[in-house]
Amino acid sequence: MIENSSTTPKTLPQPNPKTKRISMMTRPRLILRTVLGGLTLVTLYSLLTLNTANLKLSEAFKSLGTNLHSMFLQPSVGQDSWNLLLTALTRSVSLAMLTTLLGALFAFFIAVGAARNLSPTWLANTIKAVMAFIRSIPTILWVLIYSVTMGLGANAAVVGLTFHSIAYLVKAYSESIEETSSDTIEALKASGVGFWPIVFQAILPSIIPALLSWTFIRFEINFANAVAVGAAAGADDIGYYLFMSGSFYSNFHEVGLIVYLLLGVAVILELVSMRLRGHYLQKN
Amino acid sequence: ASGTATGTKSDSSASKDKDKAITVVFYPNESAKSFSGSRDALKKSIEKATGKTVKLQTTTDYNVAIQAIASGKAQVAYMGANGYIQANHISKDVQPFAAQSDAEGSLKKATYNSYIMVQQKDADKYKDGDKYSIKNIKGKKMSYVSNSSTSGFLVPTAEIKREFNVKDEDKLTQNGQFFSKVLYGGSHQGSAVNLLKGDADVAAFDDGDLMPYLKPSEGSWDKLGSTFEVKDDAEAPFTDLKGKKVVNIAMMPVQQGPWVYNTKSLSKDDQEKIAKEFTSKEFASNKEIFSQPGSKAAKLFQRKTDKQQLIKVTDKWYEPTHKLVGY
Amino acid sequence: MLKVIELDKTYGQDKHSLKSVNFTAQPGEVTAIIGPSGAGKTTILRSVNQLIRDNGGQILLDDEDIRQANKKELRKIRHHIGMIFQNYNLISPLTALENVLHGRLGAKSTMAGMLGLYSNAEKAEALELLAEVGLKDYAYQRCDQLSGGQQQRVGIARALMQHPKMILCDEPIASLDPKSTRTVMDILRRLAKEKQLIILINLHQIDVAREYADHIVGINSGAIVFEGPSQSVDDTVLQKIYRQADSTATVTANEN
Amino acid sequence: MLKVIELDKTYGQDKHSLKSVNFTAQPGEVTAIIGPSGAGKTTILRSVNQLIRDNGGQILLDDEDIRQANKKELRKIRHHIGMIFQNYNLISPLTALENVLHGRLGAKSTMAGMLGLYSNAEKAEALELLAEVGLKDYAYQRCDQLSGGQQQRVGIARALMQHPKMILCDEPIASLDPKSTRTVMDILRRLAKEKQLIILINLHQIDVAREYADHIVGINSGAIVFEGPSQSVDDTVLQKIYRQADSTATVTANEN
Amino acid sequence: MKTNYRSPQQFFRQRQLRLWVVLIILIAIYWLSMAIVSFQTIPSIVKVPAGLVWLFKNFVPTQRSISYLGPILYQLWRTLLVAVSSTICASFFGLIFAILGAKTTTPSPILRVVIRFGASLLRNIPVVAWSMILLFSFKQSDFTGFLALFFMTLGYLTRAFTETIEDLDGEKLQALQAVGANYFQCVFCGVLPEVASTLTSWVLYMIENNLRDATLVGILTGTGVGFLFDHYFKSFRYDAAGLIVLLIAILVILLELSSTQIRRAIA
Ligand SMILES: Nc1ncnc2c1ncn2[C@@H]1O[C@H](COP(=O)(O)OP(=O)(O)OP(=O)(O)O)[C@@H](O)[C@H]1O
Ligand SMILES: Nc1ncnc2c1ncn2[C@@H]1O[C@H](COP(=O)(O)OP(=O)(O)OP(=O)(O)O)[C@@H](O)[C@H]1O
Ligand SMILES: [Mg+2]
Ligand SMILES: [Mg+2]
Repeated sequence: MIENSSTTPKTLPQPNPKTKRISMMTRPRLILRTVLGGLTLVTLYSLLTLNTANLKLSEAFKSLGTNLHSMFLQPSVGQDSWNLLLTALTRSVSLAMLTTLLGALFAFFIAVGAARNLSPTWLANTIKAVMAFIRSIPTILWVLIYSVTMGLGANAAVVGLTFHSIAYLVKAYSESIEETSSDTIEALKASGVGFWPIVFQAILPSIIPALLSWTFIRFEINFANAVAVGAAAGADDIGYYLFMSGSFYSNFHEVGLIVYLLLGVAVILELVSMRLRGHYLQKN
Repeated sequence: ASGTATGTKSDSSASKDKDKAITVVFYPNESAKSFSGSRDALKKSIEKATGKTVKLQTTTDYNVAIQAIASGKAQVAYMGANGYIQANHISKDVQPFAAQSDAEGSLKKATYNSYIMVQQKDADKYKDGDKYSIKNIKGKKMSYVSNSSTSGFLVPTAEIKREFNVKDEDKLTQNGQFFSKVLYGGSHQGSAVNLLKGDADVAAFDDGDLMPYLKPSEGSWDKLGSTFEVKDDAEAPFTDLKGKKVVNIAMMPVQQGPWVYNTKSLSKDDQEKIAKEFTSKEFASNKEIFSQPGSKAAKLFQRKTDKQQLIKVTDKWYEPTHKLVGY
Repeated sequence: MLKVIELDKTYGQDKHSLKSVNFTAQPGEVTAIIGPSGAGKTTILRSVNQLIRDNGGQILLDDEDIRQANKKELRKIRHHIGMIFQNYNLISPLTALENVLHGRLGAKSTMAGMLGLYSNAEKAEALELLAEVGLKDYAYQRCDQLSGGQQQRVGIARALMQHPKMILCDEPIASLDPKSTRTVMDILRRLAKEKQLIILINLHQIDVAREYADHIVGINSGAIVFEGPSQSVDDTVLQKIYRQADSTATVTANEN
Repeated sequence: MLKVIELDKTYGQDKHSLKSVNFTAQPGEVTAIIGPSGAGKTTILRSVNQLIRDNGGQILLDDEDIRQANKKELRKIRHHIGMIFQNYNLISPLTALENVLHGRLGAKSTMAGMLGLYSNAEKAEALELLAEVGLKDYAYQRCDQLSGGQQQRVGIARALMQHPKMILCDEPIASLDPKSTRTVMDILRRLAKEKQLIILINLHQIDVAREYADHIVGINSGAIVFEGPSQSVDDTVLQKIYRQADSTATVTANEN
Repeated sequence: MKTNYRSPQQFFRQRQLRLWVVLIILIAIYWLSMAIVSFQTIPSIVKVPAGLVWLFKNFVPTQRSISYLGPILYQLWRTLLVAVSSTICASFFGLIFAILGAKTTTPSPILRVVIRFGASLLRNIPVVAWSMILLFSFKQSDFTGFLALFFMTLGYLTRAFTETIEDLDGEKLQALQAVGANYFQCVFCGVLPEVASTLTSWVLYMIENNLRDATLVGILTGTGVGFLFDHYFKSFRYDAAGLIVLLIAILVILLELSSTQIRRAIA
């Protein structure tokens, strides 16, 4: 029923339109559908076998309502003070800044090595595999490692978090680099320009909007990570208060307030990123 | 000769460390919460005692805290009993020097309570004669706090292991082995909520964390078989659970967590100075660190009587917890 | 003088794209390579500055064989060969001026190149070249805001900035409208004469080739089938060059 | 018959792009609109099928004013107007066949269209149309694997699939090489004759316009400056149409 | 942009000035952040290799850890299932939101703002808050883990899909409009086929991502390889924890490889 068409048109069935059913399936389409279908099947299977702990949905949603209510409609500073929380928030933002800036700096140079249109395939593949490996080591482990080797504190937090930042950005940056047209690169190569000048004079200006966009996404993730595990390294940031009010006091009101603070930062971030992106894109 | 040579060498590098700031690490276990006021006062008094600058470090990760004190990157720490045993296991340099005394100012009852509780309506099922026991909890749904908690995990599992003579702790933590289902509440409150909502049949948690939400309606916090009721003014997540009752079918004393130092990275001199300062009467009357009798202000330590204070302890005193952990 | 001798190129195992190609291009002249699609025009051009490595032969630029150059020498040689592309291949977010200055990058140290440090003299020269191609007023415009013809002229200025001995053009007017086509071809012809450059240019438009080129090389299926002055290109020659299924139609069409 | 009467269009506040445009296009004829860049050629074409809303005038297709149609009627009318673009605008990951079938979307229910349910007859017709434009063997090829000329022919087949009364072409050959240009223009001319379509086509290439169009409309700065049979387009007319800074050069150049 | 400069010198001076301003701002931000959290750049970077050594010393799987392989593999499988199903469900809703929220295809600009804001909200609620919101209401189960991953993934995919759709050439949609197709037809016959391969690679990436996030979510679910990791980690069985990390890494790399293959096959 399904007729595959390979890229050589000669092998195509000669359609006899009036009698035979005309199929429009092609090989890539078939693969795409197989993949999606397979994933859907896996999804169905896992949804059906999902352990729901005899959940009564009506009850669950009712309790969800109460919890959300006390979290988001009655936020309060709890046992901590505004002063304390805001200072801690600043520390979290600073952590995210540091990890993002460091990550972006290192990632750019590594990404040049990981881009297929600039580097030999073996190097690009090796770097990509190493980065995938780094990404699969949980952040908390990185933080542990560095709080043991250099003591608790911001140093450990920043270094621990920067690993994932680099690994993620290398993937993103190198894909952006791979998207720059090879013709443009070739144009400079043809006039005898060396490797690094090409990277800085040709590739960098062309991909700045993409870099900006990725870096801001990562900033957002870094901020979330700083909150989630920065406190574990003893960076004494807002994550500590979130952890305390959440895991130790189950104080929904304070958690609500902290979530509001975090969302506030996220919104500001999104606005800044939209402005900057707009600034660059409008010139196109 | 070479041994002494390396010895002096490591000594000199260690002494260089010793001149530097003293790092104090807090892991927020059941007994040490986030009281920045108390922490600052602590810092001041250590600085006063040693004449050195003190750096306070908080961490939310159990492993990080233990590795920090065990590796000597931190010199002083306040930990739960279980955490201390782990740190001591990794490095014998970690030694306890002070813990909170009982109301009499002694170590005799320097404990708080960990419970195994069930809902009141099911309580009869757990009666062995006219006394409550945990004999019937096998095959039930169990809720712990988290697997790093002393009172919400270590002590209850030890009790169960003893009662049922189970060797492998992993049996108690996996679904469908000893228990039909194992839950983790994430916090003491969470574990209690698991029980109150009926998601778990049996739950473990401690007294201090539930006091704001539960009140003994029969018996008291110190009596086995007491009944506890959710207070009328209980906050979320207990708001929907008002009036529900639970019964403790087992009550285990948990040793107060110790203050420890790393004897390698903290000079003898400083060790003595800090220990002396902490166990002094003046220290216990510091209003920033101890909430004074009758006062409601939340501080790092609660003081029920004037006699209560920090008191000197050694590794030996933690023998019972050593036994529980198995090393 | 550029002399290509017995140049051979096979893609992959046995796809013969160039077979013993021989031709010459003189300074001061525009040499056009014409031929049907897939004949090997692009392949020749890219072999000349070794963007693709050929399989044998000689490419003599002023009697020096480009093919013998090592990597560093090659960069130096390339610096003296300008190249102009069908799709301009400018760095679009940069200004025309900066793109022209890119022509100097090959002559700079890595560091200066990376940071884009140009001397005042270079900047002045770039402006002058832009004026020369009629883009004085557009020097500070982003390249993606220029029309195709303007972009192509920036490309020419960039090539000139290299102080080239030779300029290679791969279908430089394919994406241009008739007006821009004339402007660009006029400039190229003028430059060849004025600066005594070797200009080698791939073209599809036979009429343009006949009007602007001094010397024409015809290629079909990787082999040179004609070489001579543009006046001598007549219908028989064209039929030989475009000898293919419906080549006659194409050729006569362009004769209108 | 398409009759455009007093069509007006201003972009933004006062940028007058079309000023009282009047012209007619007959079925069975190719009508070419020529004029310098920015004259308003694209604006006219897009107004005709109301992809942009004009500011006044009438557009009568078979005496029915397209401008009066409501949204639903407009969809119906558009369904009978094919459009061909400079950049083809095919859905690139889809096969040629599917892109051609898109021509039927306007005639289908939302649901059937969404799910791409086409009858066998439609599929057979699409294949036939592909054969008609010489792409029989490429029906199952992804569009981005086709050459420019081939893609443009898919675009034509898509337009034909609409059973159009009229086909609008916005510089359909600008990105094509000479050979593909001829193929595409030949097909368009043949279709106009055979199916009695109105073919309205924006062109930059004057020679192509003169060769293929029956009727020529010249536009400059938003105003029609010439309308008449293609034979009557001579140098004076062209100078009028391309009246601008250096238009004379351009025009005579194309006269060679 | 100003297009008239008196001389190239002036132009380049302005260029350089802008570059310097940006650089100085970045450096200032960096210094300020360093001061706020008291971070020391050089001493920290110097210690990076020491940390890697520590990692390999402590977390290399040992003979003993092999005995845990059985439960680990089983939980890894469960986690993969949750990662896949949450991603697929999230991508289904994410696609709908993205179509409604992308500049080129949105039916109303207000909806666009609402969706953008909503997605940002989902992305930025911290894990601890998710765990509180969900754990107390939905109990500890696979389903809760599924929900947490679902919401976080939904936030990311909505954003990613929106940007992909916005990058699409608007003229192609006009071509379908010109044919007389209506909104839904334009979306299904035009937008979706065009973005399918990009979206697929995003979906595959998010599966990989969710697999890694399982460590966080494991605490919510009380099952899965993430929980097991937490368990071994907290009971100081680093070799077993290391084995889990290794297995996850292998799975992630396999996923990335097959993702590349699939992308190439459907491109
Ligand atoms: N990278 C490549 N790999 C394999 N074969 C190639 C490659 N590049 C070109 N070819 C083949 O080499 C031959 C010559 O190609 P070339 O691009 O030089 O032709 P051309 O004359 O420039 O054509 P056009 O006018 O279409 O640009 C063609 O048959 C082409 O298919
Ligand atoms: N969206 C728009 N907004 C404002 N002005 C526009 C817009 N589109 C076109 N114009 C202006 O309207 C005029 C006519 O443009 P149009 O695109 O119709 O010209 P054209 O004849 O098609 O030119 P070309 O040959 O370059 O395609 C031009 O001056 C152009 O700048
Ligand atoms: Mg070519
Ligand atoms: Mg136009």
